[in-house]
Amino acid sequence: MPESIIESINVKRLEILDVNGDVDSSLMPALSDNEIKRMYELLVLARTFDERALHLQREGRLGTYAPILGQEASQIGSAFALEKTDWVFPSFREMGVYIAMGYPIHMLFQYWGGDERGLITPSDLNIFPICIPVGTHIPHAAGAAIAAKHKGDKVAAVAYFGDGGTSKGDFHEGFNMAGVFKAPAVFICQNNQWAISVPRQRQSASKTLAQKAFSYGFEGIQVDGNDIFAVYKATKDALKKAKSGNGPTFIECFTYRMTHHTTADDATRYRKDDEVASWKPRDPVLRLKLFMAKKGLWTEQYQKETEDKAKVIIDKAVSEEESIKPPFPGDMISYTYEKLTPRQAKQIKDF
Amino acid sequence: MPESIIESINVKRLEILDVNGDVDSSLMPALSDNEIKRMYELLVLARTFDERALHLQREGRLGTYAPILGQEASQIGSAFALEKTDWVFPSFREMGVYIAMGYPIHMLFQYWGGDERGLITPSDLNIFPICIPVGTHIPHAAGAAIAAKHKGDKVAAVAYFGDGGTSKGDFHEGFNMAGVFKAPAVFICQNNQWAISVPRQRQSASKTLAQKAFSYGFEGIQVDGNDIFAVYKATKDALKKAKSGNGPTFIECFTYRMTHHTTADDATRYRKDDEVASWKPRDPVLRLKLFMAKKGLWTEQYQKETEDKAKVIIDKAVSEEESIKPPFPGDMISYTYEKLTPRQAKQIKDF
Amino acid sequence: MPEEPKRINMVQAINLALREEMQRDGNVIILGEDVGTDGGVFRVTDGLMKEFGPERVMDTPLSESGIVGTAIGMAVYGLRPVAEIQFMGFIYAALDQIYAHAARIRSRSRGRYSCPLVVRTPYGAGIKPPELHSESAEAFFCHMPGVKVVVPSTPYNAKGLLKSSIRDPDPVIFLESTRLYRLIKEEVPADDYTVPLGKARIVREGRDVTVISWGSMLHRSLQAVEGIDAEVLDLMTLNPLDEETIFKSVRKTGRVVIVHEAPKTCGFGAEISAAIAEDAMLYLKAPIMRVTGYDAVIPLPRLEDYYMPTISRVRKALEEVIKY
Amino acid sequence: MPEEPKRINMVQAINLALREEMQRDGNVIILGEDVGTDGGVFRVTDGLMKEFGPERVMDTPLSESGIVGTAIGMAVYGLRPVAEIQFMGFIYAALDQIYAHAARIRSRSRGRYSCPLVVRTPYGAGIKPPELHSESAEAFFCHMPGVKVVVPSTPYNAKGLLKSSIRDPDPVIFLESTRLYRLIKEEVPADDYTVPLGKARIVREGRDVTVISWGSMLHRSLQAVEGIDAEVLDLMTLNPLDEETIFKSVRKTGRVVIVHEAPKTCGFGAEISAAIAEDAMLYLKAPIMRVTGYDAVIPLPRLEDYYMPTISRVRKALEEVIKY
Ligand SMILES: Cc1ncc(C[n+]2csc(CCOP(=O)(O)OP(=O)(O)O)c2C)c(N)n1
Ligand SMILES: Cc1ncc(C[n+]2csc(CCOP(=O)(O)OP(=O)(O)O)c2C)c(N)n1
Ligand SMILES: [Mg+2]
Ligand SMILES: [Mg+2]
Repeated sequence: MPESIIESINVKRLEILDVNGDVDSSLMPALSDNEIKRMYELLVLARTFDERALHLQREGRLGTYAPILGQEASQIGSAFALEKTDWVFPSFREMGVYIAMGYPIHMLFQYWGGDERGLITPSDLNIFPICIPVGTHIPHAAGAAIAAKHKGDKVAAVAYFGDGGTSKGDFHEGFNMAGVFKAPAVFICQNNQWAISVPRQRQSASKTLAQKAFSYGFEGIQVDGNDIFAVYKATKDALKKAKSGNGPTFIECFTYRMTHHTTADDATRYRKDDEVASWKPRDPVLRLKLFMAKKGLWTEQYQKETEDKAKVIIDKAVSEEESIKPPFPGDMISYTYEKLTPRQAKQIKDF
Repeated sequence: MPESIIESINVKRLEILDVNGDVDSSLMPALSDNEIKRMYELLVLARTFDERALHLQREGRLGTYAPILGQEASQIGSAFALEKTDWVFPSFREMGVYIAMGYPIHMLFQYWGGDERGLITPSDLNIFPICIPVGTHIPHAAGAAIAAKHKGDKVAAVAYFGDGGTSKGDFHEGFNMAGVFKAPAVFICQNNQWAISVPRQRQSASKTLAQKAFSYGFEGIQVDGNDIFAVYKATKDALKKAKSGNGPTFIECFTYRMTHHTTADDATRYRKDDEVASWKPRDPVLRLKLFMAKKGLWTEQYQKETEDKAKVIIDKAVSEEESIKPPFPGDMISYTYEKLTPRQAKQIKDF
Repeated sequence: MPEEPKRINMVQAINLALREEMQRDGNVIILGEDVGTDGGVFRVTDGLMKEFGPERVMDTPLSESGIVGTAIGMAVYGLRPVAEIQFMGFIYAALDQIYAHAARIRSRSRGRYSCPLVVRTPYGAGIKPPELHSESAEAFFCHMPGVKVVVPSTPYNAKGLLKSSIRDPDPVIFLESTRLYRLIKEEVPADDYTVPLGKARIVREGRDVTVISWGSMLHRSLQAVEGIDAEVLDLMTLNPLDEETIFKSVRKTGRVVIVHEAPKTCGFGAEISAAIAEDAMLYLKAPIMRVTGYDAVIPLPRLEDYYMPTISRVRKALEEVIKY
Repeated sequence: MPEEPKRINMVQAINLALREEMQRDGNVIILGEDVGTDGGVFRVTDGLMKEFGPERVMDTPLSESGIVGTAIGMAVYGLRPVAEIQFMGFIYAALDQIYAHAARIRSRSRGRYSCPLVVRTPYGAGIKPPELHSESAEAFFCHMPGVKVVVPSTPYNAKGLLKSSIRDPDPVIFLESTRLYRLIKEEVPADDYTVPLGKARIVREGRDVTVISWGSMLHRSLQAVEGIDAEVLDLMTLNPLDEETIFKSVRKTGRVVIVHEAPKTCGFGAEISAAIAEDAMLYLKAPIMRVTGYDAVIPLPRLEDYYMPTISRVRKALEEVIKY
């Protein structure tokens, strides 16, 4: 057989909840009504946080902020599948993940306000400090996953990154390590179609991002990232696979960044309003609401209560953050090493 | 269609010349008898070079050397398809490519003897200086290819690297650039099954290396790397595709490193003799010889003449190399920038 | 007839240099993240894609090592690429390409190939951005034989130095202070002048102390020397270093304060100090003082102002060496 | 009862340190290219995979950034990874992981996480290898707050320093001179001693001049001072720098020669010189001289010997400062 096919790869896409709020019941994951309501409340809370952060930024009370509008289902849906003991490796646009994991919300404001102390993850969580350089935390997740396996801990390491992140060498090297060592890792790409001004199709000539996983000997799957059930199911399955020793999974959440890249960006310079508008009906919160309404889980009254509750939580977080004493300038030096170096000991006397 | 296939990939393998010297005539590329003889003579010349280099190394006249034994067809077959005007980006194990391109052989000895002047590519060739750090020259080939396209030159850029090279971030970033910009590039991996002591299956968990190309939106193909006709055809096709504006191709030449990684290595520490022995019958030179014998192109007499001719060429190159004056020590400084810096101007006075 | 000079800021001056060089030489091309349609996150490349098309102003994938690696291939092939790294904190991923390749291609091939590549990147603190957006890592590049390092401190010089860098036959790292991008406006001629690489400039003459600085810290130094008879040097090119100008000034003043925002240990200030301690020691009347960032990672916005050398820290050092 | 000390070389001493630390602490694991079955291209990890299994001695893909990045994840998780980069010339690809991450995780998380990681790598010239196998890039790491830099010069110290590095709570770059690997044998106790980080050692006392060096160049310095009343310091840890020991010696001798094989400009010699010029200037009787590699890429074997500081270059500098 001189010209033969030696490998065939099929890349799947998973959708469960459609834009009308109807689900494919054969694929619908087991979720109680309370869990579904919790999901919805987290979506609303994340969106409320996002709006407030933009507001505070405009007032000069936060620095540059990266909004999550449109990506809430990708974040809440996946984080909802995680255990508190799992290790999470976020990039800078994962406020929904933080919120779903139960991270103290005032600390998120503190971080975006320019205070490192916002990244002191509480001891009951294992969230790595936010990774600003795109994609470079992927090998960290591979390493933590290998370490977990080494120690026999039944946890997975989960890294979040964007479509732009798939172009970095560290994506490649991290995925390869995870594949070779069959690490209990789950890689979640929020393909929001844009990396600042660079559209997805100029980020890579590959048809899907999901397919890139096969280069490393494990499976990649695309899910509708605005479909919280699909994201949840894919993550849940991947975590189960990871924890039972069957190696990593790559999940491409196909979603959309509904607003500017950050508060420092002006998206109208590089993309058409039409495109943005076309994604409006696919809103992830709306979709879950339609589903819940059909199931009788959603009412106007419930909506109001949910929004009010979210507002109270966010208000409280803002005032909590405001009451924190400013950081001691010397802190920027003291946390470089466990102990000050002789030079640093001299330098810190400036404060 | 909630769970659907959104992309299907088939990875092909090409074989033309089998171990018995028989070809699949439907795939056999158009090659005149003279061309086939020229191929054979180049194989013999390359092997003669390799043996001499090992010999000179043992005598202390060359430094560490990376032999090509077993990989001659991958090198000669691909280089035979190139034009002199094409740009070539070699790694350190490409002596067969150099020889097939007509590079002055004494300069190869000069380089391995530790003299940079061996890398002053003659002006009728476009061979980049040898890249020692594995895989890092892949983006250079992408860049040269983009530049060629930019200038409207009908040339391709061809990078050579090993199976180990596919693990580097620069493989990923270079392939991605080539894919996005549809660069006229051809990437040739000699998968010789080993990266020093690391076997292919621990280098990456992917089934083939060829399939990695699909992550970047272009085609990858595996060829029998010990089959000079398959390598030649795949390269020829890829070059044609590149030069007609259809973008890059990745060719995985499936071959075997028959001896130690370099003269500094001892392969018996990490691999079984059995494995090496199993590749013996697949020898690329033997296979072409069998084919030629069946076609009446090979005789004992021809073999002797070919070997003698090769020996004369290599002898001449060695003595040519020996007659070159030693380099001027200050050269290590003078070629840092186009002009000496003020500091360097002081430093060079030491010589 | 040359156009009237206009009062423009550094972003505009760099944009002008790029535009003029692209008009002059069809081989000059720009590549990087968001440099095209968006015109760069600081708008430095604004309008250039429109004028020169996407083949000459290339929006690339998010791939710092790939950007520099690709630019190396282009440069050796015969183009004059100007690669942008969006912030200096992301150039670390490209250090391998810069040092193992761009810096060495000429030497590796004994002059057969060269690599006329410019890597532009915004550097330094002062705009209260997220982590890794305020790096000042010039010293790394100064320790890379084969690479030149240029840091302008004014719009006029930014334009002239960038033009020289683009025409230079060797790789140049061109650092643009984010703090200065829009801070200062000055008259910048619209004609084709260059400012040579490898030459420092005496910004202010003086007799009692020499203050050596570059980029953003130059302006802080100038504020700090008010009322002091200080000579202030703007290095502009860090590598190759203009020792002649430095030594001349040291011979005159006998006192030196070096100001930079990078961490102290192994910062470029060390090299300047060591050069003086080696070759101009005789003339020194006081220790050579360095006023620098702390030996710490530059903090997030809340503490940013504490990190950079302040006017008062510079003054303290000046007073100390003068009263010595 | 402790075993008898044996006369062993540096490769064996490092191997011993690794073995002892792996026996002591199950969290210590090794990863890198060819470190397992092959035992490392210099045999530094020989026998360890056999003793500790492939889960603790991991042969990795060819992936320097990935090796360090993975090791960071392991270290933060709670292991004590010792990553090997096969030659220092290949560490450049991992600088981003080292500086943007390993160095900053403690500070970024204000102490919530730490990164107890050792990166071992052979460095320096002297074995006539291919290109990029002779780098001496220690200065880069000394300019990275959050990273420690250790360079042993003898088997005894190599063992003790590596053990301290593995136990250190912060990332350590551990540089092993290829030239020294098999050059010197000495008695190395088989028991559990450590040599503290951050302390220089006085190898030879003297009154006329202080010679400061580390790693491979220490031995060349010792040869060069024969017949001269020189005090010779072996820094052992470059960062944090033991200024106290340096200044004490300078106060005594008033003369300094620094010897390293890295290129001169912005090499670590610059920092030592600048530290002295800043804080111990008063005691100086002569310029501070640096004898270093040239400002050039280290050449291939034919010219290698011309690149490294020779005994005669060191002597010339010694004579110059002494007669000053
Ligand atoms: C290594 C690196 N290069 C450049 C940047 C600047 N930058 C910040 S976000 C961004 C785009 C990221 O796109 P993507 O990965 O798709 O994530 P998204 O912002 O869409 O969530 C860029 C270029 C960075 N942070 N890190
Ligand atoms: C970036 C880098 N890391 C490590 C090395 C050391 N090294 C030289 S060759 C080699 C293995 C290369 O394997 P492969 O890519 O398969 O090429 P082959 O040697 O089999 O031709 C290694 C690890 C190197 N040269 N470059
Ligand atoms: Mg995106
Ligand atoms: Mg190989």
